[in-house]
Amino acid sequence: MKFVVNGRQHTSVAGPLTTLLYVLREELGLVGAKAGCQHGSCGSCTVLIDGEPRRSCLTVVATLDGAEITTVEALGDPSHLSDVQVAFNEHYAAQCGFCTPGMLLAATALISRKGRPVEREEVVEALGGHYCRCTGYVRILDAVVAASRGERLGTMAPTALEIRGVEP
Amino acid sequence: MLASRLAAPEPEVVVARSEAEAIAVFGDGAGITVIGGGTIVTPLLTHGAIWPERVLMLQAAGLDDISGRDPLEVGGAVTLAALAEVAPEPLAAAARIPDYEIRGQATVGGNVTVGGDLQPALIVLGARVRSAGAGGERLEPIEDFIAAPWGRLVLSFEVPRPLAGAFVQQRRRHSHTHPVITVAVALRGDGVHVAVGGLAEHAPAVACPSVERALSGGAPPREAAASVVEDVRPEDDPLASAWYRSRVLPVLVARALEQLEEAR
Amino acid sequence: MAVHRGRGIAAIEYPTGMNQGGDPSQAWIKIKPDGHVDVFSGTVDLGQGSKTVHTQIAADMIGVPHEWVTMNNADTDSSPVSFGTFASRGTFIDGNAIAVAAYRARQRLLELASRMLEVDPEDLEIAEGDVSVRGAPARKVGVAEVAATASWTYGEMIVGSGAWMFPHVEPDKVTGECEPNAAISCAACVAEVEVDDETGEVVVTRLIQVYDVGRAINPVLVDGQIQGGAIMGLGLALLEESYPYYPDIAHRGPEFGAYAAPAMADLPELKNVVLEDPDPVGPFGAKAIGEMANNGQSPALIAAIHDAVGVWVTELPAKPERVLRAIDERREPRREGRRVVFDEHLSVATVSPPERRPEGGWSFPLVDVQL
Amino acid sequence: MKAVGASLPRYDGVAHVTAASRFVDDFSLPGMLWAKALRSPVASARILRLDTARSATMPGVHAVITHSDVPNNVVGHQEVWGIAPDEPLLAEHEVRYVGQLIAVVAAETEAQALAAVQAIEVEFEERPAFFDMRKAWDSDQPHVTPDGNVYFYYPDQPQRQIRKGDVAAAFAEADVIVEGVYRPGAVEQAPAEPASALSVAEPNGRVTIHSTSQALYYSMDITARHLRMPIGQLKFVGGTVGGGFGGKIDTLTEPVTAVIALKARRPVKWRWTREEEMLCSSTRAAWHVEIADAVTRDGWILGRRTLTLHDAGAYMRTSAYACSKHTFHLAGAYSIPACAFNTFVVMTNHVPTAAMRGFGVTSASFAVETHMTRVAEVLGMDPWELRLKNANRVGDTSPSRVVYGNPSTVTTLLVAAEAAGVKLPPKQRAMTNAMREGALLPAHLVEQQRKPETHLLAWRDGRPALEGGS
Repeated sequence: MKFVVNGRQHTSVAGPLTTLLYVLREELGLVGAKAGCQHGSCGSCTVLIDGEPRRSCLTVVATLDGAEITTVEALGDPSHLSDVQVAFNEHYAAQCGFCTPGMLLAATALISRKGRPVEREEVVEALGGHYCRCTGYVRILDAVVAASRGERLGTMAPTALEIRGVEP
Repeated sequence: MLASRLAAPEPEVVVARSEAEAIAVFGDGAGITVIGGGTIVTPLLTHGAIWPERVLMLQAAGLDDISGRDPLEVGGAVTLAALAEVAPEPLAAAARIPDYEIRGQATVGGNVTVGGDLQPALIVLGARVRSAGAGGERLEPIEDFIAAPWGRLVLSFEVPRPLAGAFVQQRRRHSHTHPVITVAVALRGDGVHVAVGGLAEHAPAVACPSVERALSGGAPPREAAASVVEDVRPEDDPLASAWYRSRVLPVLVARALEQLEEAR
Repeated sequence: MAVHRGRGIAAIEYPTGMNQGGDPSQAWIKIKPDGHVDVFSGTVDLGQGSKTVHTQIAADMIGVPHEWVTMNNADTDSSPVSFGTFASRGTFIDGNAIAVAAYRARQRLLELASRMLEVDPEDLEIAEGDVSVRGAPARKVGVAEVAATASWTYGEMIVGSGAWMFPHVEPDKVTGECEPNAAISCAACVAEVEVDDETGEVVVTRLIQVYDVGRAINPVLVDGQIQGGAIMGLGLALLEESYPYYPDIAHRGPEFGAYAAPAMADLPELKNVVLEDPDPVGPFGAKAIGEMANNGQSPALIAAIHDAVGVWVTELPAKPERVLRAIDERREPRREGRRVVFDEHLSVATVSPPERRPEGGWSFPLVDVQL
Repeated sequence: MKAVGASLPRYDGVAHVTAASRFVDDFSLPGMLWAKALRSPVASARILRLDTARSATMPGVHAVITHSDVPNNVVGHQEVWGIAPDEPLLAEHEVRYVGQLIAVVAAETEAQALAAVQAIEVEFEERPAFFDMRKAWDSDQPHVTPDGNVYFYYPDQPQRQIRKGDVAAAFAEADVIVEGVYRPGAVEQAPAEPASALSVAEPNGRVTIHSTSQALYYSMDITARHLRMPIGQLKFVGGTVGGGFGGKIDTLTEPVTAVIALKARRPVKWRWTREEEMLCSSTRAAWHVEIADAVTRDGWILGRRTLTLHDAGAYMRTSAYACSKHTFHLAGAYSIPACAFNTFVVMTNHVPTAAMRGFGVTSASFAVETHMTRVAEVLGMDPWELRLKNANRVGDTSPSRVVYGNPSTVTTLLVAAEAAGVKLPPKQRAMTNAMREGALLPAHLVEQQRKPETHLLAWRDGRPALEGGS
């Protein structure tokens, strides 16, 4: 089976029912997509297939003939981060970082699909199936909205947290 | 190492290129596993819950067409996302099946076969299912099909357009949890139709003749909805108990009927 | 349909570290010839941000820019003992161990700088990567230069090591006396809900949370713990259950489709406030935040549900069917003289009355109120 | 710029957003095998027969291990605190919960390992199981352990307890006695990353273990006990973990992969499925807490009695410690001069329960705070007022006699009220945590007061205490 991964042709030797997640991680060494549940119910394995976010754990090789696949590894590197990566970093949207790759790709697809700044409700609608146990989702929402506006603060985003000193 | 991912003999995988090929490969359904969108079967393969001998893949079988208006003709491998774009209420509820990524991949055929959220909507719309399998092709009412879906290959649905429709669902807000209860109602030429799903894990949806009778007898929605308990036999599952389902169903049916009132 | 609004409150407290002490953490620090600082600690970063917090502590303790500090916690051959990243001890106990190690590295830096500047170490200070003479800031030498001189001229390696723990205390068998000496953090939570009295569904509309963390070493990371803890607390209060028919083991949910962990759609409005009332023992005054962040929501939410629809749901989670059952049953407490007895149907006394137990055998000493 | 107090970027922020952060599952080694486990399908049974012969000859299989392959099979998670080992790594003659590990296969692919697990032959004789912890002493209930269903902290005293002040007098004096029952349920830690380990038997006799543990040294200690190796022969690699919340203190994947890697002489990776995480890994315990408060009409809590049962599941893990911690915190944020608390660790045929965020105190906070709101309701008193009045002040003592040096319950409550837009009366708004006096120091609170002392380990002159405090 032949398909394109991050711009490069790949010929998979895996069996037709092998999941794309497996091919990415074990055959190509692209370990950004994570095996969080392998039931399609956490989103940590989400990648882009022909520009659309899809669970790589639910997608078998036999359906990928000629497909173009984008993984987190192609979004940007540390010196050239994408808008979404910048926003996730500046907004502290990653805590443990395990769900982050799937969130980044789903957010990238949402923003490109809408082609305009998105509302929080739209983020919930698009990313609501992605599971995160650490953040309470607050900063993920912040980051996606900021990225959709093309914001690059160049500094860490301020927190809404109110801090009060107490006189000893 | 990679080539032999499956320890059992590699299943024979056929990617059907036409409806006819899919029907031929499916045969009487014995020993064959069908992958439409893959959202249901792939985890079963991954976790060793099934070890199929033969697998039929539908992505290139031409079963993803939507055509017509009344009735709407919906191919068995149409995705939930595509269906949501064109379907009338209550079938437009496909848009509320989570999440975006799953809707883009999961198919109507798969959803209906495993007791998914679309069953009640298709029942109240009087949809018919065209399927293949032992005894050849047949066209049958959705209720007959979902009573025994196994061994059948879903080819398409015929969905008559209602005068009005509404849909009420109770689900936990986690995007992936299965719905606790799904209620669909539709006004057709012959009156109001009511069906409920989510009575238990993978349990088929059922029509609610008691409610329909009460409505046609002139009962107000709340009163008619109360008789829904005569039409259902809910069970316990991880999401809700039989008690809760019975207790809350009249409320949800009433709410759906009230929405229908507003929609007409 | 009627949706009722309600509000509830809770005040909680939480200790830092293992409550009986005896849980050491160790750290060691080396300073490279360019003045950069390598911190070695056995702490695991689970996402809470210990790598970040610990570099901040080391940077300020030594007096170098935090960008100069690397964090090394990758394996047990290079990193010393950390009892573990649990018990809300990462910032406090591992942080103190790192502060001790950093202090000692700093002392050695000062001693070497004193030889270079010919000034008593007590008269030197370090800030922003420079060692300077107190009161005469122009007389200074860079930490990098001191470190280079140590390596290339004195043939010395600048290191500091440290360990920290609360000593172990065994509770008294009878009285339970046990002073673990752990810093106590306090917090208050206000929860606001909407309850559908026909379905029992509860929507959390707002959580207001106030935590005294002593000192927020990295405020955004503290906020991250509070945000994540809020949703986890919401989950355990209203949504999640490993055993839907507890104590029966039937119908356990094997994946997220059948186990309702909170999702993005569950997120209420959050208002978080942090108070900084420094702890005398914690690093730079810090107390714990990690665990207590999910303790206040459940009692506040249950009180809010009561405020909204007048019923008590004291078995968690307060899933729709428990709320609806409570509304249907409208149980009143038994009132007998001075006693007001709630939830009698749940008590051990009801479920396991004395006649079920062997004569002369053990029993649970019930809440046996002598009147 | 000072680093402390600044919202500096995450140390691993860029690594996380570029997926450069490496979790255990992201490491692979040449020749690496995959592990899969046979687990118990029943809650309680004797194992009559266990035969791995056919499984061991399946394609791709390099090793199958059962309890007899583990050098020291039965270990406890609290041995460092002197609690007897009770948990077999792999089941021996019996299983005590659904999902208990029985045997593990290492094969070249996950699918081969799965197939080989399905080829293991095992025969059970099911026994009645015990689930309702309230019935632990009932004569008609089966026993989970040979010693019964209740753990004994001391040979003659099963419970962890607090006895403080004159409880009988407090209840005799009370105007009202309010009783209630609180039952927080079991939940999953459910970190995004499943528990995983990758073990490598090194040529020099050491074992390298890539671990998702939250506590590398703690897990290394437990693994060393199973392997009967000094910890110096082990090297744990980790430190970057995809969430834990307490669940990754449990140490199972590490010793299992180490044993099987030593047997197969190949690196072995074991990544739990989500189903294993949900059904077989430890949960937060379910608790049963009964509280009776002796209160006065004007809202003073004179005394409190409690009974707590903790559902430990089938093995001890960290339950005894959790129950001690729970007991110390049953007065909540309040000063209660007379306390009688009894907490029992009850063994059941549920999955073993272990740590989760809030360990032992989450249940206490829920029970105590819900009860406080009820007491306020019974008294017809404002719940803010009841809390502010009884809240700990400087010099108040906890049930375990910790003297509060600077408790901030009053402050946090007042700020919370303000932030929530709740207008409290001026008298309450003026409250502080200063030592009790006047109306806030009624006779019943006098004796429990102590003068707080400077802590031995306090920071001095901007530096931490350099020596331990004992």
